[in-house]
Amino acid sequence: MSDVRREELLISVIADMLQDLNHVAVGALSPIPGAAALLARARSNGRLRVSLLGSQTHNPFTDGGKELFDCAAQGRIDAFFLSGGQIDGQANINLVGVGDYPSLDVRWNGSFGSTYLYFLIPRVILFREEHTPRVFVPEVDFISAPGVSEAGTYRTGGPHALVTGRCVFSFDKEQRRFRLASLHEGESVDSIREMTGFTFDHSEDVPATSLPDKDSLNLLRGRVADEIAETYPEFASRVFG
Amino acid sequence: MSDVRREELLISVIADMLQDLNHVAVGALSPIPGAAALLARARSNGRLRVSLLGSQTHNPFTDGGKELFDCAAQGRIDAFFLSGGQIDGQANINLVGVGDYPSLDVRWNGSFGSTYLYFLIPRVILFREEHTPRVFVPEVDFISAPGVSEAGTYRTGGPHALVTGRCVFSFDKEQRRFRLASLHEGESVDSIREMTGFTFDHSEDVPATSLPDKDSLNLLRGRVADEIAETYPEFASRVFG
Amino acid sequence: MRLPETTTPAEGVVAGSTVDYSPPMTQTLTIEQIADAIPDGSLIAIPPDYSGCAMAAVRALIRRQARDLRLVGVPSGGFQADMMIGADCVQSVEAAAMTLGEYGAAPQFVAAFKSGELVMRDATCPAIHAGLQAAEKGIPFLPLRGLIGSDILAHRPDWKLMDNPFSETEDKLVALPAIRPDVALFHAAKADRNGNVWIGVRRELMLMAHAARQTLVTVEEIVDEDLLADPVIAAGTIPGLYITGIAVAQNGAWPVGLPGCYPPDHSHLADYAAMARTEDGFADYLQRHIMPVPAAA
Amino acid sequence: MRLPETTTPAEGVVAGSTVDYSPPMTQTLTIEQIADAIPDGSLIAIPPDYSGCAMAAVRALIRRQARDLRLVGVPSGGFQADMMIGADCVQSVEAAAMTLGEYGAAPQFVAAFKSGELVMRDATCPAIHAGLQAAEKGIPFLPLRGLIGSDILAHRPDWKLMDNPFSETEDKLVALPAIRPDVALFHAAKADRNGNVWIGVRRELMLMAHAARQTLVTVEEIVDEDLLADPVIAAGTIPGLYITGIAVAQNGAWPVGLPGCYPPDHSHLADYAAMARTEDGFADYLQRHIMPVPAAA
Repeated sequence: MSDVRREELLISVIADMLQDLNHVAVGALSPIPGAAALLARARSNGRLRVSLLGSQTHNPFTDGGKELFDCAAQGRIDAFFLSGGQIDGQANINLVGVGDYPSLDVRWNGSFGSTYLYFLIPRVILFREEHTPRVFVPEVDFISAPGVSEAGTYRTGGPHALVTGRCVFSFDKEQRRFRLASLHEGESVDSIREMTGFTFDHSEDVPATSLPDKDSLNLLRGRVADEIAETYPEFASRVFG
Repeated sequence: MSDVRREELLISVIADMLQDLNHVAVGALSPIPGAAALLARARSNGRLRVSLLGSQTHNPFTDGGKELFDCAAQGRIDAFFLSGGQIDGQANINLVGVGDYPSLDVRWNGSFGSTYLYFLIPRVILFREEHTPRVFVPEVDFISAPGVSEAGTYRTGGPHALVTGRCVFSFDKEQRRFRLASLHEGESVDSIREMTGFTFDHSEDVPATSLPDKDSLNLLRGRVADEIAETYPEFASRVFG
Repeated sequence: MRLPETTTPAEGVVAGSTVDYSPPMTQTLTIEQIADAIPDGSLIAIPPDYSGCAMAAVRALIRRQARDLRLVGVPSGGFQADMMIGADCVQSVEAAAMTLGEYGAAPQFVAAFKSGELVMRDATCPAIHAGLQAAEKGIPFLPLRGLIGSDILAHRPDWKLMDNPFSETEDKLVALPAIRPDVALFHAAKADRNGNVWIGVRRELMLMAHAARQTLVTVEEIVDEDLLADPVIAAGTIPGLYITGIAVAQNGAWPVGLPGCYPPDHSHLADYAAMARTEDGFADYLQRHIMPVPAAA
Repeated sequence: MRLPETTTPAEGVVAGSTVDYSPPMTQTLTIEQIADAIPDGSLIAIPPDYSGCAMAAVRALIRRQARDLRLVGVPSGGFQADMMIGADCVQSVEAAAMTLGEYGAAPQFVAAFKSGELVMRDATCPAIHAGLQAAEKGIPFLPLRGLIGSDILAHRPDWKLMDNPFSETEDKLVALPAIRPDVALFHAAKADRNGNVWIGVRRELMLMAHAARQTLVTVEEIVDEDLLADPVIAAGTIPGLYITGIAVAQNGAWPVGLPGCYPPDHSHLADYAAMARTEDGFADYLQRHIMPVPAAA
């Protein structure tokens, strides 16, 4: 794997989760999910639409700040990305801070649209590169958006997977638990358990995270690198040179 | 009055009701109210805004069909015009038809925005040139929009006056009745009573409807005639030559 | 890696909620394909005569003998609705009014209404807009002021009086249910190869597209440049995301005209208004102006 | 003839309803007059850093020592909010987030939040938009999906759970009360002499203007042509009807930049983010970049 960069692996893993979809939206300041969406588009034979917020050329919205949210509520967005300063084992995410709200010990930026989009976009992919017990906690201090809802709550969307710098989890909505789906190079079930504050399911034999194939790597380093550079020039030059 | 046309009188009467306002809107197919609003604007020293629906140059709306209604609900429209196939003594208006709905004897176009705007625009001027008992009825067959509402109903607007081809009524919201305010040339309280299906109040001495003064006539036949011709060319050429 | 779907449908979904808007890429169609893409019984949102009417597509719908269409006038219906009603394509109309404007009453509508063949759901303009906005926002209803005490409200059992949850004293509003058209159908000046459609200030067309499951558009032309690339043009453009299919129809809004492009054909409209007053006259209009298949563009 | 007003206020008006939006003609102001037109304690809607921020007017507000402002970030707050918070102008913030974007946390916000001096009403983007849309429609609230089960909702006693009146089974929605700003404040590329302001695709600025009682705008230039006369330009224009006052401020969005006109001043923004991390650093920034009155344009 020495010739595949960590970022390229993450992009490839996420892109694989976006096949067969019609429309993926990506929030601001999200270069890896953005590149993953563009890679999935490059492989989709023109099927996939990608909306990158903050992009001049990949942002299709013309009805102001509300349009992304209305579009999600209309069911027109198949996948989106969220993250969290804390994420717990029920896929609750916390973007507000550490401690007892409102007298927090640490204050983060805030929840943005997560409190809404998590409910309405069928395939929300949680992405957080830092995989440590301070991020992946048993229970978040503040629920910016809940991972699961009580029966009877209108909810057409929710968590699909959690991609980290160490592994990939899928999320089982019935069990309300993460399940270890694959391990990045150098990781084991034990190493993941040690760095994860919540408990999770896993099979006896957890596969390694697939590396991007040659065609994908070529697309990624060529067309996708060019496309993502429009929105994230520093990221593109650092990763793709 | 031989040198003042009937249309000019009506325009002048209505324009007098629009002084001191900030914003008057006028619906489609309303040349006389439109000309009245433009005359009031010409006399307002640049204070009055006029929005003519259906006009290319006097229609300021850029947010689609809903904007007029939102604008009214925001309280940004001071005066508007409505009419009715029937209008009764409580200022209820009927734009739907004659008979028992839905099996009507006569079907008219429909209520358009009246069911909403009548509640939300402070000074709604009812304008109907035909002044006969079939128009001004004791009770409308269908209430497209009610003239008055029960206490507790949110209502910031309603009827201000009724201008006809024979006279002007003011509307008393407390009494829920029209009051004869002035008589056009050739009319008397008796002639109005004969042609009006609803009862109304009047003083012993009802004044004649004021004719436009010379300045107003000049403005009307000059600047206003030119302005209204943009939206109503046939009307302008017929009335102003 | 493709993860398995752990649950289908998603846990917690309220039964009956439909989420079927997910947009495939915009298709380029012919006028006849536009008509074929609108099944009998569809709820169709159409603009008023002064906005952008897909008259050529309406004629194709009549030629394919569409039936049981449920029209929503946004907010009123005009020539296109009257023609479809006269040609027996229409089961119901929801609109704030039905009118030919300066040409008077809509005669085929009035005839169908009085015969009882047509279900008319009389509304008021802002209620139609509010219903579409509710669909645009993915909410079941929007509350609105006004309306209370009218016979419009009295004859709409599908509209509900509700209490303002923020008022300590009694304060009623009317809750208007979302209007989710199966199809929004309109005509515009131009589209591009990504399915973006320029509509300028005619934002009711954008609202219709946001609210509808499918949006079918006819345009004067399809241009090569990306309409979203120029920020001035983009401001009046519906993204292709919302557009299901586009057909080129030059002069496609004839005879009602397209604001900014060409005016109404006044003498033709006056002819229609006169002919449509009788069954024979309307049949004659149909044979002369609607049934002949136009030459391909 | 002027008829007497028969009743004041109108019969049937619910007590407490305020209708004070009726628009006088747009005034041309200076930056300092814009600041003077915003009273202490005002509820001010401001756009995010990537939309159109009236930075020059914000500096004037700080210079006039505005106090107790209640900010609404539409939907988040950035540099302008952080500067006003640091300069003690702000009593509360309602926003989906407070952030300097790629420059990290908003340090003066974080300090004021942790000290308890600042009231933070944590929200989520669509709830802010919905509150403004409720004001735009003149309704007391808008219902919204999502939110249920979040601690955002749990800490917003002003948001109410309500039943969907159209559902036979239990179906809860969240009712968001209307947000009616006293002032919407933003910067745009151009205005005309009738008070029309071109904002292109930045429709959240139009929503702010529709929702607010007063809208104060700074622009790069005032042009002679009527922005509503050209249908292409008109599609991205807020009518003067909604605009209370306009001041020319060339480079008025500096340092956050104005999309389509000039980029962010990255090194200045990085300097601010670093300096604002300490009280001394922020005081230094204030003295160097905010307190000096700019030369008149």
